[in-house]
Amino acid sequence: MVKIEIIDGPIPFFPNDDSRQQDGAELIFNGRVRATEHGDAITALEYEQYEGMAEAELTQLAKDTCQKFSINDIFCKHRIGKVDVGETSLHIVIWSKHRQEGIDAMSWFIIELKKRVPIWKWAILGDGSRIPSECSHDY
Amino acid sequence: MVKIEIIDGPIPFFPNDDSRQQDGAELIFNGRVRATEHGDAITALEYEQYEGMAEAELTQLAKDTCQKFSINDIFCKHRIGKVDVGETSLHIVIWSKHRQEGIDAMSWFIIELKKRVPIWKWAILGDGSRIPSECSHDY
Amino acid sequence: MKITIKCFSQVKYALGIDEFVLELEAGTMTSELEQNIRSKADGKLDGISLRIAVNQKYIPNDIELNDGDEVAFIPPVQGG
Amino acid sequence: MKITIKCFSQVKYALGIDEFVLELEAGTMTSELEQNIRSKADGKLDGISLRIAVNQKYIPNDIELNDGDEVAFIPPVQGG
Repeated sequence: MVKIEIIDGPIPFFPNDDSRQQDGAELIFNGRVRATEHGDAITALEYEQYEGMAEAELTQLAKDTCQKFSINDIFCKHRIGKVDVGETSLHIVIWSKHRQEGIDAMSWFIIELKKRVPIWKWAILGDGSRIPSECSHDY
Repeated sequence: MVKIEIIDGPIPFFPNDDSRQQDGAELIFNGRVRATEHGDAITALEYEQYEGMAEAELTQLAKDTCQKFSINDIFCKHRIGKVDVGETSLHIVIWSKHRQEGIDAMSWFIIELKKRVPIWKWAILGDGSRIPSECSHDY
Repeated sequence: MKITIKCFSQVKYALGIDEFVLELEAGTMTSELEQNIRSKADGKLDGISLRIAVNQKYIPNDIELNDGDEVAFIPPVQGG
Repeated sequence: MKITIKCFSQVKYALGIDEFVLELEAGTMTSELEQNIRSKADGKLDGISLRIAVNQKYIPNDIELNDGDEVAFIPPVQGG
């Protein structure tokens, strides 16, 4: 099963669930905002999405991941809007019978997310200015 | 930094921490008890440890993992005693700057744990009997 | 025909706008629209690869646009 | 000399005991003690590989035991 959410505000993590019978491995990835982005100090990132398409692509990607790997479920929340340093922008949980499938699926899911899901980062600098991430300052 | 705990009873997960500045990737693994063990239905597993040595080996392994991989911190809790189906027996959190190092470290840590940390499983069957896991019934 | 252009990230930064509507001749191709957009950006999109989404789906090849289409020129994505 | 034997998992199951103390001759080697333990198990440990820990550390080679040592014959571990 696949569950996808795009959230404007802090991510409530998926709650603990002790009722699963066949999932020996639960793997969780939290992507967090670091205080430096390509060497520049930042105070926050602001995530922008292509509304509609971002969620559709993320849902399709989760389904593709379930097809490609022997996993049971994948849940994912991606935050948009301003995310302060230290906070979670991406929360993924994968359940599988054995851990190796879950690890491989997680790795692939994130690589693909970074290729195809239309979400972008703006860096918010110390002086409050806002630039597309990975652009140089003098752009 | 390394934090290791062996716990007789439900595992309290490490709490969320939004104060980290340089950890872009937080990877969490929860090993859970499945309802079948080598094809046999079970109601629970009972984990047995070599008291003292299990914690010492786990601590050394965590330190080895920090040496071998570019990660910042590794925290691990291993439960002993009776663990019902669905519950978490192993809880690991690894923080790293980038996700790939965290994924590689997690994978290696679990492989090594399963080689050297003196902890064993007893299967508790439907009739209440208790056998070392991976022993056949007629043993 | 009317085509809605959605702008994100570096495209938005270069053009200074979120979204706008262009009146185009019937039969206009996505590649022609891309040239149009790149020229509006006045060099600020040079060296930036853009994938094209029509009606919220990536298109693998150059296609003909239809009246009412929503088009986005997608700079390298950065989710995660 | 007195040696404490700790038993876990299949060793505990085979011998039916958690821990016991043996009185051994000075100079006894770990390999000799392993033979002693395996024979006590009456075939139940046949085919089960055992690593040896002395005073809670794995030993890579056969060593001479000392009075007061704690020895465990460690069947394949199963943490996780």
